[in-house]
Amino acid sequence: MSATSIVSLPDQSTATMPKRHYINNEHGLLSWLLTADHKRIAILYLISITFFFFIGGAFAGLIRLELLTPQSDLVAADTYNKFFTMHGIVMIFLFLVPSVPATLGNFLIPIMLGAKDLAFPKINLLSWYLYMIGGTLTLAALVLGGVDTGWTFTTPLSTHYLNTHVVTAATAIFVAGFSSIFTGLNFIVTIHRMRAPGMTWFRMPLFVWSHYAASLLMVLGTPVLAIAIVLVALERLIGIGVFDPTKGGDPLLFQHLFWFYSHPAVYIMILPGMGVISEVISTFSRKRVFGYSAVAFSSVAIALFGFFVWEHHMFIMGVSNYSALVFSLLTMLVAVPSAIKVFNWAFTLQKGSITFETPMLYAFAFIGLFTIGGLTGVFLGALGMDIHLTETYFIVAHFHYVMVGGMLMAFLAGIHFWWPKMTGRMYPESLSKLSAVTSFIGFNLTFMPQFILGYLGMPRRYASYPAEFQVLNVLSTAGATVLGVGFMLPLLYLGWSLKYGAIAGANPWQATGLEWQIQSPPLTENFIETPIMDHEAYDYEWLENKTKHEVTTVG
Amino acid sequence: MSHAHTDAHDPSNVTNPEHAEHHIVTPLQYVYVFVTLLVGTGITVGAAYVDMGVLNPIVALAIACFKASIVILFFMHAAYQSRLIKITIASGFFVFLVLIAMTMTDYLSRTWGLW
Amino acid sequence: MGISPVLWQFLTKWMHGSALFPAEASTISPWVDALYFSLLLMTIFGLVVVGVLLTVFAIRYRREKSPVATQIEGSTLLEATWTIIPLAVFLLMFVWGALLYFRIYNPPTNAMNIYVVGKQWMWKAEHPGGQHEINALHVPTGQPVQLTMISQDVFHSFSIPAFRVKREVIPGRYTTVWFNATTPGTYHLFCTQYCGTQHSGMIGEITVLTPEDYKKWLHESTSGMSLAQNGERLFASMGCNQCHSGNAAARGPNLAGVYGSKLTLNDGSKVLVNDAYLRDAILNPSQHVTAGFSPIMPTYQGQISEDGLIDLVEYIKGLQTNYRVQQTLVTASSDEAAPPTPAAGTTTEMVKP
Amino acid sequence: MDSALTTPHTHEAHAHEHEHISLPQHRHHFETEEQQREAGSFGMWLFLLTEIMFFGGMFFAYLLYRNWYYPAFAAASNQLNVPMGATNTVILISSGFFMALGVWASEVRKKKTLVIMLLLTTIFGCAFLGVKYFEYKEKYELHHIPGNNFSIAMFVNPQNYPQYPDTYAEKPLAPDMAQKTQIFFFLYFAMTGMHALHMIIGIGLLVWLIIRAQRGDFTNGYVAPIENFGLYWHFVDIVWLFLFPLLYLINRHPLH
Ligand code: HEA
Ligand code: HEA
Ligand code: HEC
Ligand code: CUA
Ligand SMILES: [Cu+2]
Repeated sequence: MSATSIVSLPDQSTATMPKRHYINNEHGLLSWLLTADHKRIAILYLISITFFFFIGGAFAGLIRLELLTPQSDLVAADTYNKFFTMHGIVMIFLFLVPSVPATLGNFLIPIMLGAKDLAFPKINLLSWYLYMIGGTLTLAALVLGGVDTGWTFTTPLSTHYLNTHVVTAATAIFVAGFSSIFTGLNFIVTIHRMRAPGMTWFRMPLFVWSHYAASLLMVLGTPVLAIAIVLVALERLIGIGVFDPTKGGDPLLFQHLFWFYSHPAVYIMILPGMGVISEVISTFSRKRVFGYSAVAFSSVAIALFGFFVWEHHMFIMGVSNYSALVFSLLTMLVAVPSAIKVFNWAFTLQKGSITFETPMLYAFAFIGLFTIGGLTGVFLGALGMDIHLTETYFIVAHFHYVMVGGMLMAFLAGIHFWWPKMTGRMYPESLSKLSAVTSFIGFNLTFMPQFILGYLGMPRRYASYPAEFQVLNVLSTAGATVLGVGFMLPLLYLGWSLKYGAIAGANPWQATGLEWQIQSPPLTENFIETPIMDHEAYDYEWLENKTKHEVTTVG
Repeated sequence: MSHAHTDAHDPSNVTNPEHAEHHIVTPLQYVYVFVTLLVGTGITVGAAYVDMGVLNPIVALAIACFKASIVILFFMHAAYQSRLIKITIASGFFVFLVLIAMTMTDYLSRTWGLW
Repeated sequence: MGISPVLWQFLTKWMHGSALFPAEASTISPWVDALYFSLLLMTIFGLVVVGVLLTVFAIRYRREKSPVATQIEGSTLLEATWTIIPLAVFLLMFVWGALLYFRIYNPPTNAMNIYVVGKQWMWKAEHPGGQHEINALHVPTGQPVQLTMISQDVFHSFSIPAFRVKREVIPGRYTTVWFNATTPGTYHLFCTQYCGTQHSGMIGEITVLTPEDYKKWLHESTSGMSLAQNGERLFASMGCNQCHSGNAAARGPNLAGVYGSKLTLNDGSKVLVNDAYLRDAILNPSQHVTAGFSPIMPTYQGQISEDGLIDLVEYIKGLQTNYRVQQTLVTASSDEAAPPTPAAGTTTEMVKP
Repeated sequence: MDSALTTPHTHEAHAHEHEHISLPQHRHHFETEEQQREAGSFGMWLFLLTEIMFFGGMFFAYLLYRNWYYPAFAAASNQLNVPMGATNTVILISSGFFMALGVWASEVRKKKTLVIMLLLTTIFGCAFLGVKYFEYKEKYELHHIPGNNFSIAMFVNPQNYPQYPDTYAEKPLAPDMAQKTQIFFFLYFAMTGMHALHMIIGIGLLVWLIIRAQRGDFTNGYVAPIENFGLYWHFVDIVWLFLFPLLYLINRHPLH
């Protein structure tokens, strides 16, 4: 039958490492640095974003350490300000925005579509270099003495009142922004143009759908950030006042432009993670995703509505009350597609046949934590509530719940899920379960107290705070320690598994995606011959029939 | 065996990409467009010296939009492109309009004047 | 018990004074808290629904009990349910939140006004009677208080958690917030918008006093000159009265009673004269020229501090009759000419009535 | 047998259908050259979307401040040189016209015409930048470059500048309004500067394309680079089509 057209390897029990694959295809550092292979670029990205995650994490550690006591005794206030600024910039622009798309997306989208590569392999490599230049500039800003604008670069503070390395950091973000634009552009073209025969839009894995939606945001939103940041740099350098009220400019204009990108950016950050969750939930419950098209369309709806709500970051900043009304309403609307997804995932489990491997544990953590994070977002979207909560730790807790509890958990789910595909080896299961549980507990301990702190009124970006907030802060710091351990563990055991992990075989999870029908690690050209997609996504019956007709072994 | 797949055939797929024929626009057509653009420029400048009140910027922008449209349609071949490309172009302008219109909800409804 | 006395001491000392819920000290607090608890309820409800679904399915359909999955397409009915219910809940929260927002940001007409100037990194409060406070604010209970606030440099944010109110303090423009304190006591004042190095030091204390105590306090801390009196002095010394003399022949319009009125501008539009308008009329006079006048008023941008502007605004607000202005004209010795404005020579040339 | 569906789309399989299939430009990861071409132009269009949004931010700033400070914008705009701006518009349209002809030449495989057209495109592009240089220089001399040396003298005292008839006829601006001309000039330099930057990048690419065109790379059926570059160049033209009336022609009508 048709299944023969898809190259496949025997199962894990008999698995051996293929002789030829993308990792050993060529040797030497240059073969990596000049590669055009989307899988190798994904690995390059994986290494670099991990590096930056730990840089950002180190700053998080320092923040939490400083907040252990009410006084600013560990470091002076200006140093603390640099800490959270670097933490925010590194985590957002150098870690979370590229996290899933540039690693897993890069690696998997062509394979999931049955293509040999992304549409523009060289541009893909260029993206990575841009990313690295942006990263290097950020580190340069750090080494030269740091930046203390906060990741939001609020004018006129950033333009006229600080004499730290704002322009360097702005350039870094500008450059990294173009890396993100090119990644998004590449994905969109690939998804439109490179699908294998039979791969209709509604046969694409939901992972691809969510990346498609996120890519739209990258392509259309990021340039607005770029121009906003250019204007900040120009205003600093020349000193004229598009954003300076004393010269007739409107500082809120900067905020409009900044959040026009940065709100959609939060969906750039969450959508790819949602794609991961769809794959993982389906695979470990052996069921097709409940309401496939609702989940697919809700991704696009999030992307579309995501452009209409940015002003909710400015509700008390002096925008018109009537306009705030409009944006608040739209904010409520954009929350609905997320709710749809959550319930669709939950019902995917119904009548499934569920197992609890590590990726599944992370996926459960994602659903729970994202629900909390998302619903507290609704607090902030409700105008009257936002007045009290804005700029307090409630916000900090909200966005860590969606970004760390959501996206980071999804990233870890994805990394564990596709680790066998990317490296050909399994991660150690019990250790990884331990780390999943540890980070879940640590996470809640860190950020749950911050909700309470926020309602008590503790402002964010405070190096010192009134003594009555200390108990909760100590809890939070304690949690961060546990969380740090939970995040360090994967680094160690995944590294270990590169050499000592069990050989994975082509399809250790018995998953349905095209990526699982080829050898692990894949060949440089992914497929020996162009696959033909003749079934729906998540068609487990097709998979069962297919394994009976097992054929070719390659490599 | 291949016949089993024909129903699974996506028109927007690689084997039959959603594309328009590669249309070659003739130089004559380009000349028409070129002349129109020059005339448009002339009118723009001329109109700027006629006092039409609020209509001045509107006329100027209308002419600019018209000129941009024919550049997009003919110089850039959008008229002969697939629907995908047309939608792409439209979506770009759409998001630009979102930026303008939604930001304007703030500026237009501020209690008075600029601030 | 097992806990060592030292640790016990430590813990009790710690727990003492640490709170889980902020004090409710204004009339708006209960309203905000009500919305908060409703939202909390919504969250718990959503979380429980999702949590129960996940747990039940995970237990009921785990591999051991359910070795083979039954494939399900989806269900329009179910999906419609979980689209409509959250939508309805969210919309409810939107309406509620919006009502609250307008309540918090629309001061009642009988509110008493206090000016607040924020700058890196301190708060200055100026009571109409001329009492100045730094990083502190005294207010009476049972009286709506409106704060008219402005920043001299960057964005700040004036936050009183116990009152559940907060408002951005913006350079170049007045913003307002109001509250009606209910319980005497001292409460935190925070700057919640990141404003540079000492952002976390830009804190203060709100002291809520009973009306009698407040009166006493006002009395004790008066500086001798009310804001309006200061403004009057400035009005003379800055040369405003040269044009705004209240005479029929004056080059500038008569400012008596202008506050609260509707002015017609020379482009035909009408504006309501409020604090913000007065401030802008002094700094950017040619931006909105009153009908019948030519744009000859010089800009005072960069020559008056925000405090000075507040004094002037307060003075103009209080001008009810021409008589006051003319008094000013007489009392202020006219030895001080109008201060030089940028490109001073050029501005006088422009004066061609 | 439907070959398109079952057999991999190797070059050989189609060699008899598309005679140009084995071109060296064909990248291995595309099934067909058609696919490659469509991907390329789609990618280019997407890139232009990001450009729309990039300039869009500045256009919005323009819209806002023009409404706020109309008198300043009108007066400052009248400072700009309409003949130069109009000439530049014509130059740029011509450059775009030659670019379009270049695309045609490449499509019909006329190598010489292609090279000539690309050369003309480049020359007109450079001419545009040349004119722009003189305009910028004039602004520099008048202290109209935003920053510390910016001067509003010309707007508060136009009568002192009889040598600039456009200005001389202007009504003087009040000093506070005159200050706002700086915002206009900032936007003017930011927008035309970004536009000029795009032109400079374009000219660099043109030089490279000319060299390759001379080698005959684009007249053998491989027109994608020319087409895609054409899209970019036309986009840059379009930006100017808006910049010209918005910046130069705000309020020219009181003919004195
Ligand atoms: C991944 C990132 C991410 C995501 C996905 C979100 C998602 C959302 N965010 Fe968040 N947000 C941030 C990252 C993110 N946010 C960041 C970084 C900031 C701060 C920036 C800064 O100032 O530094 C911020 C700040 C922020 C603010 C500004 C607060 C302020 O500054 O005053 C607001 C206000 O509206 C908001 C709202 C929302 C909403 C409504 C959603 C929605 O999309 C959430 C939708 C999801 C759900 C609603 C959960 C699922 C629903 C259910 C399970 C249904 C439950 C059932 C019933 C109710 C019956 N966010
Ligand atoms: C992807 C985004 C992301 C991620 C993953 C995180 C992760 C974490 N964040 Fe962060 N955070 C932001 C994005 C993110 N944050 C943003 C955008 C802001 C706002 C910035 C601003 O206001 O401008 C912010 C602000 C912010 C604050 C508020 C600061 C303030 O307002 O004053 C706090 C405080 O607790 C905090 C804590 C943490 C903690 C404990 C983690 C933990 O999850 C981190 C756990 C990881 C580790 C601990 C790493 C492990 C590595 C090591 C242990 C190495 C150890 C080495 C040394 C210590 C030298 N973050
Ligand atoms: C050179 C004359 C001149 C001086 C000096 C002057 N003004 Fe004016 N002012 C005018 C004129 C003329 C107008 C009306 C046109 C306009 O709105 O610009 C005006 C308008 C105003 C208005 C707007 C209210 C209205 O009725 O139009 C206020 C408020 C004001 N002036 C306050 C001041 C203050 C305060 C000072 C001193 C710090 C001052 N002026 C100095 C000439 C002057
Ligand atoms: Cu002022 Cu923070
Ligand atoms: Cu947002």
